Amino acid sequence: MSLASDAVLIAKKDMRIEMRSRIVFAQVLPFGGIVLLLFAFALDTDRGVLPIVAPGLFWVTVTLSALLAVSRSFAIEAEHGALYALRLSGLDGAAIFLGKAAAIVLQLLVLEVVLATGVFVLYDVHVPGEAVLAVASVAVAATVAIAAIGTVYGVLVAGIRARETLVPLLVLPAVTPLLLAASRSFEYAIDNDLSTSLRWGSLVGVIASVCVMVGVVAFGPLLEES
Amino acid sequence: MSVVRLRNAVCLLGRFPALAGADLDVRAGEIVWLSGPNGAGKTTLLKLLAGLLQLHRGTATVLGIDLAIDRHTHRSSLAFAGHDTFAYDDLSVSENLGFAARAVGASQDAAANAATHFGLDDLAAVTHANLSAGQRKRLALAMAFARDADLILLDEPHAGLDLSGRELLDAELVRAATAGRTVIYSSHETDRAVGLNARTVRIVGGLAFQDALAEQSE
Amino acid sequence: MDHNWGYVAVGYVGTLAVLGTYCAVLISKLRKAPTEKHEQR
Amino acid sequence: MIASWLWRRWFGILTLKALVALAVFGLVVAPPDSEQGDAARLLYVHVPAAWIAYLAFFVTALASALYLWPRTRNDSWDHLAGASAEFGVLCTGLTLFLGSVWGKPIWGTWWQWEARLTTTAVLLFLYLGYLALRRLGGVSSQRRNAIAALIAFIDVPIVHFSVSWWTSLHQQGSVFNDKMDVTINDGRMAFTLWLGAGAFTLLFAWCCLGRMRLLGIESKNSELELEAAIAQRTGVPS
Repeated sequence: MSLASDAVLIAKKDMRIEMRSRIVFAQVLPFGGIVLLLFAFALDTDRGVLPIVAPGLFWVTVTLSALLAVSRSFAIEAEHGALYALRLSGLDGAAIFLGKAAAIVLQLLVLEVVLATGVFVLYDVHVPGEAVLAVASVAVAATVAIAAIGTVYGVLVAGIRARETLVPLLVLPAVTPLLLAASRSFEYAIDNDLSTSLRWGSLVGVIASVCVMVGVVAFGPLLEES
Repeated sequence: MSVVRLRNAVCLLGRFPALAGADLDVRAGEIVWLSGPNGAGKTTLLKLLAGLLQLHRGTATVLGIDLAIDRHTHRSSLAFAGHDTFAYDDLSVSENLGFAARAVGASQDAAANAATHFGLDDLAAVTHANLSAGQRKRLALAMAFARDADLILLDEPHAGLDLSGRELLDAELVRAATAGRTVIYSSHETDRAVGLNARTVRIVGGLAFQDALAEQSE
Repeated sequence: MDHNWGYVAVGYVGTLAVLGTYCAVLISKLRKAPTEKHEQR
Repeated sequence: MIASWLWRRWFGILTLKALVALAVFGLVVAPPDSEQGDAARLLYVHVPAAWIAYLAFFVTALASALYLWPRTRNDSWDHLAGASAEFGVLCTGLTLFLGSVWGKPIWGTWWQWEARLTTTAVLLFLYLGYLALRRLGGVSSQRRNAIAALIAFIDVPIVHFSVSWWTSLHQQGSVFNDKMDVTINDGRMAFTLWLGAGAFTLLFAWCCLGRMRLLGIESKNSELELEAAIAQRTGVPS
């Protein structure tokens, strides 16, 4: 079997489990929503501040939700020892990585659409029409990067006790450059400065490709140590 | 032909020598029963043979592959069922079987046959979470047997199975052995081994004590 | 410029405290470690 | 390959002398800066600490790579990676502390979202995570830890680049003097800075060797414990 079809097999399996259990959609999505609300409370109802900081708050919310999605993605593998079966299956580590990351990307994209709607309504943000495409593609690239980083660290700690507390400590510093770039790109897009937005967007793209490459190389060996 | 050859194999769980210098020889087509008290090292031995644990010291050759160097290559020719079912709670019996078969490159026919052999046909649409312990065991065994493997490693496969389940399992074990496959299983059920004509290896204190008769015949 | 000496003092003393503590712990652990006994055995 | 106890005592004394000399030169011999006055004396510890922080993380990555490479696989590399990362985190924290203490009189604030400062702060958390991972151990944790160290190291230039791009875009119009650079126009200042770099490098080497020795003893002891555990386990077969 090829790398792509193996990755699709894993991604389909994860998505099917999600469609049955609805853990991410029924638990992580509301979590993201309440975080958006809490930010508004924390910054008071000073409506002048919220539109300015909205891109950063959006990406922080996505990152926090992504931590939960990653932990869920590896919880289903750990529950009845399925990681052993994956190791024994002979599937390429790269395929397993791509499949699991792809499933997380899909889940996060759905979550982002809902959260973005929330940001428009609650934070009074306007995205200029011509910037929508740029914002969407940067969002996809950033989501790929977050999912890739999360998947690598997820398998890194899969065999360790106290993994729930370790994942955030490992993932959050690693995603800081991404958060920075994606937030700036969104900010400039909202300010209708498309060229600066796309410069930051291309940095997001570069980071995403590095993260995917690291995952493809490192996931297999890390799976062995889990 | 020797399928398994262990010499002075030491395998650690943390800092504990779960296997403390075990010697073991298994020939092709044999059914080997690992007996012994809890904590003797049976599970560790099976996991070591599957390449899931690192060999700390000694030598281990499985299906002609030196496990100290390569813990991957032989995996494509072995089946393993452990205490965990390796299944996903939210997937049904047929989905779990289908995924397991695809992941190891086996055909869907093989998965369907394995389901039939373990009496799972009526449960195809039931999710793993809703199965009883015995039904989960059958599913785990069917997932292992769906693979066309030369070496079948089973950790307490009889535990939790009812009488009909045990008979289905034993029939599969005999069939596998007559087809030239090698079976190594651990069990606390003394009476099952007799019907299988299995060779007994006692595991005690991290060491393997092979059947005296078998050693003489070597 | 006199008031700057306060910051300088805090910086140097802080550095000394951090590095000194680390080295002190390291030395005491090395002293306690039963190396030679094992090596002779 | 680990140096003898005698050599390290001699080495330790040399390190101590260098550090004392640094304090004397930094606090007394070097003249105050023409613009910053005596606050510039923090340069002689701040810059060496930052230099060692980066060097230490480089050494961690190098040792991890050497551990992963099958031909050079040796537990000593794993020990070096851990020892170096530990001292690196210490120096990163120290760099941030000294930067803060220096920033207060010069910028008028404890913290400035300045590129090097921000990068260093992210690095601190990146490697705190690595140390937390190391603490947990596990059956075959060395390979896992080595991979984690390499991933963290790949992140360093990405963090640095994005942070400096960010700060350079935002700092125009800053009310603060965003330069912490001191003009080194005096031979005594230059010498003190080099002395600082040298003394900290010596200290880094000494601490790494000591920590490696400690880790080596620990792993040797656990090997002996394993021997005893095997004897105990196999000595009483029923």
